[in-house]
Amino acid sequence: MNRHTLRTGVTTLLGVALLAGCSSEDPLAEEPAGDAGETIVIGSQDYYSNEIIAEIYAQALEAGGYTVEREFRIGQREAYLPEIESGSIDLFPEYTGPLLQYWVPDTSARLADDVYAELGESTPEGLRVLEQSPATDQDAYVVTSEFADQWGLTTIDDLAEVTEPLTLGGNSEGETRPNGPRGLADTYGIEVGYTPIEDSGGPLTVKALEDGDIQMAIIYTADPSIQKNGLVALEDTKGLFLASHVVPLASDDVDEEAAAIIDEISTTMTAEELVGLNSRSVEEQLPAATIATDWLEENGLV
Amino acid sequence: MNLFAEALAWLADPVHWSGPSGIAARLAQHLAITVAVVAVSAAVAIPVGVLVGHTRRGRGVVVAVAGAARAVPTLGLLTILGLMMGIGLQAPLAALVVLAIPSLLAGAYAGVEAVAPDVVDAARASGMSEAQVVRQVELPLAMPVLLGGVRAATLQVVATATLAAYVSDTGLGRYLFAGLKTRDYPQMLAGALLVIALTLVLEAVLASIQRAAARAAAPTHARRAPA
Amino acid sequence: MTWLSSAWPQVVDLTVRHLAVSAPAILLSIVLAVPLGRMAQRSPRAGGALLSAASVLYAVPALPLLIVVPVVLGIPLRSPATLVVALTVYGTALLVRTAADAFSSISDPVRQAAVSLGHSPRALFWRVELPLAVPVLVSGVRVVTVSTVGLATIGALVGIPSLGSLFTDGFQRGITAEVVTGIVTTVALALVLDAACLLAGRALTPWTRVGVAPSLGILPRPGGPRPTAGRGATGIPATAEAAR
Amino acid sequence: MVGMPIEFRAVRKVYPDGTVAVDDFSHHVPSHKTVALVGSSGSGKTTLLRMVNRMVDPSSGSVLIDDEDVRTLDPVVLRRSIGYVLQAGGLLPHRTVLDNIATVPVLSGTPRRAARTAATELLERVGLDPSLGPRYPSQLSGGQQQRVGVARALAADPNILLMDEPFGAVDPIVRRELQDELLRLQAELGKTIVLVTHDIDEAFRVGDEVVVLREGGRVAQAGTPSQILTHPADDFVRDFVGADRPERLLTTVEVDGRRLVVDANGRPAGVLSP
Repeated sequence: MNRHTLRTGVTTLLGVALLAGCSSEDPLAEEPAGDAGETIVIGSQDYYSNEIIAEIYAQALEAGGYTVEREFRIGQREAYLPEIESGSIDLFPEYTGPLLQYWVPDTSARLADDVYAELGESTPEGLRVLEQSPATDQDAYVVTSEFADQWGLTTIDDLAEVTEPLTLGGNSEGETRPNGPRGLADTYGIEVGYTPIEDSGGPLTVKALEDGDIQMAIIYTADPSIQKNGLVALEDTKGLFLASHVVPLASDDVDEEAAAIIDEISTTMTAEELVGLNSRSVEEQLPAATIATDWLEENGLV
Repeated sequence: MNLFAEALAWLADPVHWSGPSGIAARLAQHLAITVAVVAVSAAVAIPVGVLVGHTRRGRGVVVAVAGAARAVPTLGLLTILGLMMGIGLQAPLAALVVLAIPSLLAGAYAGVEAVAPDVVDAARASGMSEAQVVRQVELPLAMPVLLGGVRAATLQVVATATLAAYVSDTGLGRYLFAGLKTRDYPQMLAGALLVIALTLVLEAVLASIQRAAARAAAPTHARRAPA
Repeated sequence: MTWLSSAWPQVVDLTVRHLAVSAPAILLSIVLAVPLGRMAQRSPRAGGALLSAASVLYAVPALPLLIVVPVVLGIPLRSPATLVVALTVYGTALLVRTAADAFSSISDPVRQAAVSLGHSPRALFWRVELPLAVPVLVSGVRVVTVSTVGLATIGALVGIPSLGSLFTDGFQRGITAEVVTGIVTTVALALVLDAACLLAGRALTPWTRVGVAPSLGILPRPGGPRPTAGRGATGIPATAEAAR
Repeated sequence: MVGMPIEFRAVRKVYPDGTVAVDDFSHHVPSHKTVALVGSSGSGKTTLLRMVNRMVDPSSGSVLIDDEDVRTLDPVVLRRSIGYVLQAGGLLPHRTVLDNIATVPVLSGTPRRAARTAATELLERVGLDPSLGPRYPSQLSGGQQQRVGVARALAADPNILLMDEPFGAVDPIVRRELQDELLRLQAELGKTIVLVTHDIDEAFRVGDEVVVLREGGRVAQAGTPSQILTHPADDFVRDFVGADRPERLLTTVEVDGRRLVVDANGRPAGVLSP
């Protein structure tokens, strides 16, 4: 049989290629869910912090008499947004800056209110963003305190003083996003290498920082590990990172009453509280449902 | 828009071929990981497998260990090793070794065990020491089946080595993760095509080696190499 | 263990979901691979091509396959069906060769005897070839079962929930216990299903175990147990002698 | 008992690789008789046998059963109507003894229960203990397997029995027993039997008529055992049946008042009945 291996292999590939060629659909485009009715479908990113917020939305809506379907941990923005746009998911905790950049990649807005305003205008028909929360969870360049002390770093600008080669670590999508090495070079004129680490600024990234495999990492500001490990988030003086507040993205299936419930959550949640929620997940290792229930009860929202 | 046409176009673009994260470099890394993993696994698994096949003792243990090792999800193992060892190649190499061992072990003991007992008896009767029996009789006769295990292990490792990119900046898997996370599916498919192409080449090479071994093991009737 | 004490309902839920993708994929692999293997065994030329195609399919990395399957079939990426199809592709590719071997393992005189008794081609397949292929088939199905259960974890990378979700989540949150629980549960599920296959295979093939006492800890070989006492009797003293 | 003569008319079989297995064979097998086809390997005897139940179709010529060309019959139906005993019994390893015997009736639609009951009776008929019924073939001795093979061939009560080296795989003593058993059964049943063997003694023992075959299925001589032994047609037959072998040349001597039969080497072969 082996004589045929190569030929058959090539034939198979061509066959698959032809089959796939017949369809030019985006693989992630999904059929609209159709009858949403009473049920509100809530999604979350494949990120524990985002799941906690989504779970808070879900429990609050359930307490308000809505039927909720959870579609949690369904990947990165590029994977789930088409599903929201197609209407199969009704409510999703989002972040203002990255969401705006998804729709308007070359936006010049940087401040929280500007970003939120432009986001409202850029949101496609059938969708709307509810009120943004004071809670932020935005990308930041983080270094170890030793490294910061060694080179006297407090802002991103200070990186220009570093004479040794710098490597930035983060999820692989960061390599091409505006907040990655390209944006850094464009905005600050600083050249760095890039090492993809697929744990969204998690423990492996922190370990890589501590091991010196990378010198700086993209870690979310709401990540409790920044405090815990004594890391230093460098200040973004030139607006490389967009303000990134928690904001619910909702479809028209989310009625005014439901929107009011969600808005109350958004106004109640602060940046410190978000770090606290994340900390309970990472340190106390509690499931999202418990963290969400506790928070809603503490704040008298249910 | 045709995904596959775009993938082929992506492959055809010379920009993607050069540099430290170019296709040539990634292919070389991928091949190096595969060869290293198979070599390390073989160094562990083949002596054990041959010993078990020769003595016919501990077969139950080997079957159980190989079965359990097969059941360990590589992704999970990689994650836990990554958390322990940090980023870099150590974690994926260790996880892939666990993946490769069952096939190699099974090939080695099944091959040796399948050697006709009367042939082995005849070898002993003619005055060979146990080491000579293994080296001069059992190993050559077991070679086609043993190489079948090497082939199966290589096939698994070369496809799964893409997971190395989960915790390290290595190999063709880089294109898969980068493509997945940024919805750059042409890049992702191009990466897959490269992995398949590499597999086909390795398959062809190993198959011809296996055929040669089968001819050596049974010179009179060149039977088909067992896979 | 703090994690497990509060998260065990999630583990149960994910185990059920994991089973819900693995089991259909394993069954579909059997349903597809058995006739394909029979075909491959029947006509060596087409069979060689088929078996080569199978090894190529097996080499397709899982992630791109998870992307390509929805494109080809027009189903949503995150649908469990996507994962079932992908796992079925691997399972079939892995099993088809063993299936061909299983049918080749049937001795020609037996097949001739069945034909000469007046088995129609259909009766020959269902009543003679398929039952006789079971011992070798089961060995292949066990490998497919274990590897499918392990592989199903990869769905977590594209948002299809399974025990693999414990890996991605534990990885992000840095909870080692969660990742370990994922591995242990996956292995346990695989071994339980493996044992089920083994028992089902035994129940289906009573004729392979008659007359010979079951040897504990040693799995029956394809084609039934063969006594190795003769080899042991001559082999072991010789070893001892050579050692002196 | 219905008569079912078999007629071979100028059959010829050439295999795709050019081997001529049978070259122009004609013979009539009368009803209720046992015809033994005997020859060494390459004589095409098995091919001839398999033409009767269409396991092999002749390249030219025809086989008729009761004046009907088998080619006009559905092979599956035909095979179920003919008993076939294979070398080494040809039992299906995955079925119990009873289910092996019941194979053809069950295939033809007899309820399994009834078929098993009938099978139990057949077990006794071929001289086996019914307690063997639930066993698997691998648990039986070679001779027992052969008997089950005969029982299975008889299960659908066929008029024709084809036997392909039926006693080839057992030791000489068991072979004798089985041959006697066949003679006893045939005396009761009166089937039309075609038996293939390479053992001329077996052919002489069980055949009403013996056909000695040369290479390519050509008939060297056909006749009763005594005709062939006393008047071998040529040197080939003489050689094949060993007519000149010392074992065949028997004389009697008197020992202690009894007539002892001895061969040309002086070895005793038996005692004459008084």
